[in-house]
Amino acid sequence: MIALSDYLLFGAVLFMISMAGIFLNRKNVIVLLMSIELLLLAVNTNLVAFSHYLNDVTGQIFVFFILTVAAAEAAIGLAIIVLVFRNRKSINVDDLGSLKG
Amino acid sequence: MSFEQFIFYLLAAIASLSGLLMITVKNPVKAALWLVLAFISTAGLWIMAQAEFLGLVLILVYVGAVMVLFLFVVMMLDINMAILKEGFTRYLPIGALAAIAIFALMYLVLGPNHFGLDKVAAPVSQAADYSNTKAIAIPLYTEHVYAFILAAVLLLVGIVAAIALTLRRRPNGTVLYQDIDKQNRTLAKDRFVMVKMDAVVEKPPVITEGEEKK
Amino acid sequence: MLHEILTAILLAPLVGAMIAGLFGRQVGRAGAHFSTIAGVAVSTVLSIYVFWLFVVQGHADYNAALYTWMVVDGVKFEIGFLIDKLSATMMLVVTFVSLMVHIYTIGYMDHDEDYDHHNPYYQRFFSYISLFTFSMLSLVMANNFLQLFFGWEAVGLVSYLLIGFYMKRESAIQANLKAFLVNRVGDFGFILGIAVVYVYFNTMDYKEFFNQLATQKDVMIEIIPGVEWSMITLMLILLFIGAMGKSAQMPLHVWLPESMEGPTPISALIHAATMVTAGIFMVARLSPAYELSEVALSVVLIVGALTAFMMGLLGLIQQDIKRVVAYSTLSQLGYMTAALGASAYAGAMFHVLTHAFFKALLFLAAGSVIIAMHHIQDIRQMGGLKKHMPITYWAMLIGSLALIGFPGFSGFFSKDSILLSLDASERFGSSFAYVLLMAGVFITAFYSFRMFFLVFHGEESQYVKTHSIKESPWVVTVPLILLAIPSVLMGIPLFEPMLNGEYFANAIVIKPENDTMLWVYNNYFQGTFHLIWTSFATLPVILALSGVGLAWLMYLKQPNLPGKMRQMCPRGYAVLDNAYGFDRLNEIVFVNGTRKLGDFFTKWVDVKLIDTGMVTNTFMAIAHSANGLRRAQTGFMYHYAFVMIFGLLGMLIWVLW
Amino acid sequence: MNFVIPSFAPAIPEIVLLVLASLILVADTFWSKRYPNATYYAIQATLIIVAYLILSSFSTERIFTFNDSFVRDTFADVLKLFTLAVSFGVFLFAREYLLQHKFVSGEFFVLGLFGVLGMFVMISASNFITLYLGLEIMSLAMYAMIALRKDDAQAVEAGMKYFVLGALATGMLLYGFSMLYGATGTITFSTMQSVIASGQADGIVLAFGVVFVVIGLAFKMGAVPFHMWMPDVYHGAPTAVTLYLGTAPKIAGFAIIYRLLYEAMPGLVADWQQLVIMLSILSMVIGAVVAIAQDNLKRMLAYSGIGHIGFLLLGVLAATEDGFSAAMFYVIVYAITGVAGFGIIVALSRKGMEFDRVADFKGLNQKNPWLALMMLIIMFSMAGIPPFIGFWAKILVIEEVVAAGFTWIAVIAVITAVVSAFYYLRVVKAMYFDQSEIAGPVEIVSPQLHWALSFVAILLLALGIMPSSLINLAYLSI
Amino acid sequence: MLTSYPILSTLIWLPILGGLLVLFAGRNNESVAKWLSLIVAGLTFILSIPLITQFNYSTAQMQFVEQMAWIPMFNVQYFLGVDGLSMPLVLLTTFTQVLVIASAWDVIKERVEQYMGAFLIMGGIMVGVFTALDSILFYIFWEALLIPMFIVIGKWGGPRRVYATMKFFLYTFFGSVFMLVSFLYMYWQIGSFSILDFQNMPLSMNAQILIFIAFLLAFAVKIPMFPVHTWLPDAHVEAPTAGSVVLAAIMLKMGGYGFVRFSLPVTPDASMELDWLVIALSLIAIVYIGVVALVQSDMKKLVAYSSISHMGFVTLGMFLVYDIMQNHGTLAGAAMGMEGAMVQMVSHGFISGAMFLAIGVLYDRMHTREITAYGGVVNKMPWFVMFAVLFAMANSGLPGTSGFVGEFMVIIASFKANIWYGVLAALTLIIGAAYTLWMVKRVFFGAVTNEKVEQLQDLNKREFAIMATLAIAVIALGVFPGPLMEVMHTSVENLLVQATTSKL
Repeated sequence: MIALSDYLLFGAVLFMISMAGIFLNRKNVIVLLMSIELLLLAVNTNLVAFSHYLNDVTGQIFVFFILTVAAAEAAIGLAIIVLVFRNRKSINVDDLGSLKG
Repeated sequence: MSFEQFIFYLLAAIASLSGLLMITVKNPVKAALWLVLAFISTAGLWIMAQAEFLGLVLILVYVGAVMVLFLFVVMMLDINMAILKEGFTRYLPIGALAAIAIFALMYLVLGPNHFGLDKVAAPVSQAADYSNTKAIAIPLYTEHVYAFILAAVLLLVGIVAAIALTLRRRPNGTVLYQDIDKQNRTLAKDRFVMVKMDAVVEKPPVITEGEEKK
Repeated sequence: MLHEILTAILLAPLVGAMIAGLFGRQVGRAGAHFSTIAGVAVSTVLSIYVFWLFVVQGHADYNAALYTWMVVDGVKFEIGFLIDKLSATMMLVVTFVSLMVHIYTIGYMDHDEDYDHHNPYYQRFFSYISLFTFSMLSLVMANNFLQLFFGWEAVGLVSYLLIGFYMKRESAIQANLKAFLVNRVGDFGFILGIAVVYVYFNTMDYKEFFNQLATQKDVMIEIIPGVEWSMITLMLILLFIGAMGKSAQMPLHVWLPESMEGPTPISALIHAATMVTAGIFMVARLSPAYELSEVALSVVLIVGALTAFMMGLLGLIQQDIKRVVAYSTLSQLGYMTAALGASAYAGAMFHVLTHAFFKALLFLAAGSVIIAMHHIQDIRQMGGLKKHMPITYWAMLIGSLALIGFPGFSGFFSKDSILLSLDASERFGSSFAYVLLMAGVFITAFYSFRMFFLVFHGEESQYVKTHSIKESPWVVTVPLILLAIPSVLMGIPLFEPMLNGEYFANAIVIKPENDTMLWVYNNYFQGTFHLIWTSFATLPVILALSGVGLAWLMYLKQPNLPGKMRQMCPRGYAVLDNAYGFDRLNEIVFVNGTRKLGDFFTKWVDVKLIDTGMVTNTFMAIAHSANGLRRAQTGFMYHYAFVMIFGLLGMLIWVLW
Repeated sequence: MNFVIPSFAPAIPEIVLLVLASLILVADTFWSKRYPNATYYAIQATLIIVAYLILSSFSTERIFTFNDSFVRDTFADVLKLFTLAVSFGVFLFAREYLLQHKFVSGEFFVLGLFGVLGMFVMISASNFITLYLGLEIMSLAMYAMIALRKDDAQAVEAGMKYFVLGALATGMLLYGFSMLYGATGTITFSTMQSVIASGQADGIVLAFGVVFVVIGLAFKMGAVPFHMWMPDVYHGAPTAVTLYLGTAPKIAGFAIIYRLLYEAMPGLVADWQQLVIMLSILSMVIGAVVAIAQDNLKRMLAYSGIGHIGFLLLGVLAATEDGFSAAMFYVIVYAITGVAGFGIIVALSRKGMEFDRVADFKGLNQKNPWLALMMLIIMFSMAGIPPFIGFWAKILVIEEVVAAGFTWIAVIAVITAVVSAFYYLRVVKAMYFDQSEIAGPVEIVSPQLHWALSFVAILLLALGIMPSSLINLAYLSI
Repeated sequence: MLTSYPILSTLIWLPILGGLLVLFAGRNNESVAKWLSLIVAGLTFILSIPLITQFNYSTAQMQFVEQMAWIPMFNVQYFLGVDGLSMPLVLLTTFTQVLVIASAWDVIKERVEQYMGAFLIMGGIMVGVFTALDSILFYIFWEALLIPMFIVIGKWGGPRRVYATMKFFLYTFFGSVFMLVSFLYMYWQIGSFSILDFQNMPLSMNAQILIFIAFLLAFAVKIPMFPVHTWLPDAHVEAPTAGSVVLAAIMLKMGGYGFVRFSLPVTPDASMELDWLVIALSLIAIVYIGVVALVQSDMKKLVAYSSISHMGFVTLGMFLVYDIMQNHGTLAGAAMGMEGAMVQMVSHGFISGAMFLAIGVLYDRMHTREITAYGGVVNKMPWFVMFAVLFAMANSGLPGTSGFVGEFMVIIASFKANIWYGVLAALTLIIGAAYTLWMVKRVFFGAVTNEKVEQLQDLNKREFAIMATLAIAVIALGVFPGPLMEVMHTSVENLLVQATTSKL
């Protein structure tokens, strides 16, 4: 039998990887966004697991919406990245430091 | 270890490993692909948790749409990989430390002492004719109809935003745009302009076109 | 009716002062001096009436309030009058001398050419001296401590203005500042004395105060933990500190010689009649209290004697005609104070009285000389003036004789009564004082006649020869004459009643066992004229005459003797020349010390410690941390993300711990 | 299935708003060339219509519909009305800016209007899903608006920062939601409240979830240490967008704080109160201190906004009904003041001149005393100096903190108020004591805007003198 | 008994609205601004006179009370009233207002309407501070005053005006916010912001001590006491003349007023516990600040320090009550200190105002305040010097001037409390005279030192009128302070009872 904790810990691992990803890929915005997708995956896994163990479908519906939103978000995010690239010919985060202080 | 468990741990391991690879590989294209693998194996895990619909959706929507979009953008942009990976390891120790610390804390809460089998019993498996899709669909269209509409609105906003952001209006003249409003309002009499010319008597007769197409 | 008269006496000079002061330009010179003189004359005439009423007729003491200044905590602070023989006498002295000075001023100030015509300095001067008269009257007529202090400070103010009358002259404005500040040191004690009165007697009124003395006399207070003092003694000493300031007792005498910067009439007014005697008057007024404290009286006695002797010595070497007179004043004030200390209040007041006339006479005569010398005051530039200004000469001679106590002159009686009572006194320090005062008699005679001879006798100096020296106009000489008369005569009728205590009757209260004057009266007195005749064989007169003789020897017979003596004893001369170094001491310790302290406080405490240390540094700390934190905002997205992640981590730890 | 069709009536304002927004979106495509102002007027008309609808159906009842995913109560109505009012002001000011800067306007207004819809959804949210969707609608609109000026590198940079960090924060928020769902088995606030109250849920898991939720909320409001985006975004975004970002969304943000913390999790006070205390103190301190070092007014206002959020959280951390009322009052005042504060920058900016440096305000009193006076009122109101309304906002939250027994926090709060007074004074100083560096007159081009600005600034004063009705409103609606 | 119109509200709002009117009406017309301001100020003063004529001397209750709900939700009221402690200060304010307007007549050239308007608004606000009986209302007036003053110093001030005005603002703001927290704390306890309720509420010792310290911070900064006084010299030096006058004559009084209205009656036990602190600081102010004043080279700074020193008497007088109680077992004598402090406030209002006006007269002509730049002014400006010396004498506490009354009362009362207090306080007789008269000597007397002085003109009619008015006030109060005391007696007695009744 698979315990709920197994799912949750899997989610935690994903969460951890996503955090580590932010630290490692600090310069590459696209991979940064992917890390965030990983974070959402962790969330969704949690929700699915809870939904399963609570025997309550609401969690899955929540996941459904999250997936929807994440897709829209990704679209906008990528649009912004394209804009950044057009403006600076780079998506290196180090080049995006004109606003500070 | 039961088969179920074996599959679970296998998928979890694949997902975790591909997640790790995703954050460590140099090439964003490869990263995206590793992420796809992570998604797919996670989808498997979801299905194991009897969320078949979502598992499929994850693959369809995420792998099929979102990740393709990612790949599309990555490839469209001419990215200098070397620079992006510079100083890769600079924050590795601190990043790893922070990540592990967070995980440790999560383990305290999410680990077996709170969510072990003895605390939360595994649910009874659903009958074979159980339709996860239907189970989701009914509340989605009844209980959560408001949210459903909102999701639609959100997508609309997403569309508007994405278009507004990426649509480039080039300086006048280089590109011709459709002006729908104008096209709709066009009347027949506007299509032709009659230009009246006085007959020129003294000059030798020349054949002239009296009309000019707009 | 009496109330109205007293009010009129008090206010008439004030009205005059205001007319002259505020409307000086409009009323002109004549208007100014007429209005002020009229005011003072009214006061004088009425004072004479009051004097007659109280001293001659023996009217009962008059104690009434003019108005209530304020009432706090059930304690009334009033402005009012206490008229008895003491104050009636003082009023007469004050108004009379003041009137003389007013008249004299017309002549004296007329020649003052320091100021241009547009500047109504003349009116201003009259305004000041009238105001001074007012202040002094309010002091003298007061029936309570508060008003006493009012008058006390008001005369201080006017003397400040008068000493600094020549406002352009640096030395004058230095002197008036000094005078005021030194007086303030005295007032510091005085106000604390008043505070004691307030705290333990809960009244400001003299009469009530006297009434309560009996019940409060044994109160002890703890000043520093463990040390108990008699409250009465403390109060009296504090009050006496005030008197020391005003009456220029050592070590608060330093202002008086310098106050000679003012025009001469001021010197007369301040030094002779009035301001400086305020302290003496105050102690006499409070005789019922002083009688209760042997300690306080001893202090008074010793301070007085020291002043009398040491200031007299300084008179020996002065070259400025007014300074000589000034030091003699200091010395005489010492006599009066010493007399107070010996419980011879009447003697002190007697000397105040006689001294007022003859010292005013001396000052005005000196002023007359100064006018004649065109404002030269150095006696070495004078000489042989006798023939040029006979009236002044005689006035000065009379004044000097009175001063040294030549038998028959007024000063003789007053000084003799002091010396006799000191001799009779058994108070701690009285024999010491007696010796000093005896020496003082000799010294007084010496310096008085030193000046007299140098000015009027001997060879005419270069200046006198080359300039025409004329006798002063009538406005100057008439006051001289009018003052000379009482200087000679007034001792004779007053001596006996003073000595036996009849004169002041119940205005001055003395414990029977302390009443040295009465003791002298009972044991020695055989009639006034008898005293005059026999006095030539007594020690004081012999000392006085030998002082005159020595002066004659040194300054007329052997004019080079003083120089030799100076060379023989340079150190002694230097001590005297520096006036015992009081000025240096004050300059170094108090003036510079305070200034340095102030600089230190400003620079180190206010600016460095508080302003920079606390205020600016706090601000800078905030500004620095602002810049530091600002740098944390690097502009790099991943840093922001890191901060968020660490925030998450921190919060998780915080909650799960 | 016995499914009862839910009542749509309570949601009519949202529905109308959505319909009109969609119509305008379509219409804009057609008329934007011929009637350049049409979209603007349509948007403003929409706001007015919606406001009218809310007012006409105003009731003090608490109505749930759509199976408890939507709630309408006085709190919601009042906040929605203020959202509308503030947005009205925002669009009013923004239009002039857009005209001056030749900025595409249609998308701005439409996205702005959708953003308002998102706020409405947030304000009326009654379960995690609607709350999340509302938040995302608003956020997506805002991400796009920031980067809408595509050729402006700074704006795009700001947009990207906001987007990435915002997505991260949303992820954390969702993680928290998942935990809470797991612990309580419900996503509906009212049910959650009773589950927590019954004590069936695992306390540690709840606390764990609360941390993530609080982080998500803190990010949206801009509380330290989740504030880092705020200065950069405020600074980089076109001023008209900054104006939008800095005002109405805060109202909605406060609404979800209230819904989540007070309606859903009152039982977890012990957990979130401590977190909010930390956030609040850090925000007040950092906001006050770092603003001192700023030369750019927008940036300075961003930091000042962080400080304001710290103050707002004072009311939250009191964790009482009155505390939330005070915070509600604070957020309303903050939004109004923000309209004025950013509005004056917007109003003064023109082609080639953003007018967003403190130095630009030098000598304003010489050139235009009236404007200087208005700015003075705005600054002192933000600083919380009486008799302006900002004072009441501060005093109420501090009072609630004191009443909750945290006098020491009140002391910290007032000290930071003093520190922050310094940078507001710097602006006043520049206006009144320095010499102008700008040649030519400084004026607001459009008289309409001039009056609007004057109106808002004087409102700050008038409300400061007569704050009673607004206070009543805030206290009676919770 | 009372007037038919709300007199206190009139006194507050008339000048404020008048000030706003001046801001607009006088924008392009200086003389309109000036005359309008003068009329408003004069009218305010005239309207404030009924406060005396209709004052009921026999009660410690608040009079001329106006009370209405303002923010019912928090029980904040628009609650005004005066008693014997505040009435003189109100009159002082309205009186000073007229002089201040008149003093700026020809002096201010730039943005006259703003200047005049700011002062009128300040006038109304200051009346508000002295009459407010609701603590929030009080606080609002208290803080609101900073705004116009900030502008006035910063705009029309001297070379370091920005530094000075920032310091002034932040310093005083810092002090007062803690007061606000204590108000809120007390409100939480009793649900009312009324000062009168605060005075009657019970409070634990710890609470009292904290509240007392909060109050102390607020009032000590305002009054100001050592060591939080350093803003004052800077503010004074840089402020324009009228600003200095208002600052010294009235704003400092707000601190003193705060002590009697709040500290003593609201936290009597803490006051008793910590009276040594206030007394020590007061004595330091009297002596230490006096010595510091002595060496100042700037006239205004000197007078500013002397103000601090004089305000030391105010605080000293107020906190003597406990020592007197302890050492003598009765309240007798405490009223002396308290009333002395109050009189000192009023008197200092006249004197310091006059001193600053006098310095302003010189500054207008010479544009410097350095003492060394002057000398022999008397030769050119005899009338002016007459007044100046009078004020200087009053400043050094000469009997017959108002300066004496308060000092005298406080000194004898402090002597009653503790001999050494009295001794230290009495040192002011010497120090005060030293710094004042030394300055007088260097500035006014002596020979004319330079050409600039040579060209000085004596007072014009306007200046003369201002000076004469103040001179009359100074002398009248010095010669006959009784009426002023009458006003206070009942209230002071009441205050003393409050201050000595334990609230534990």
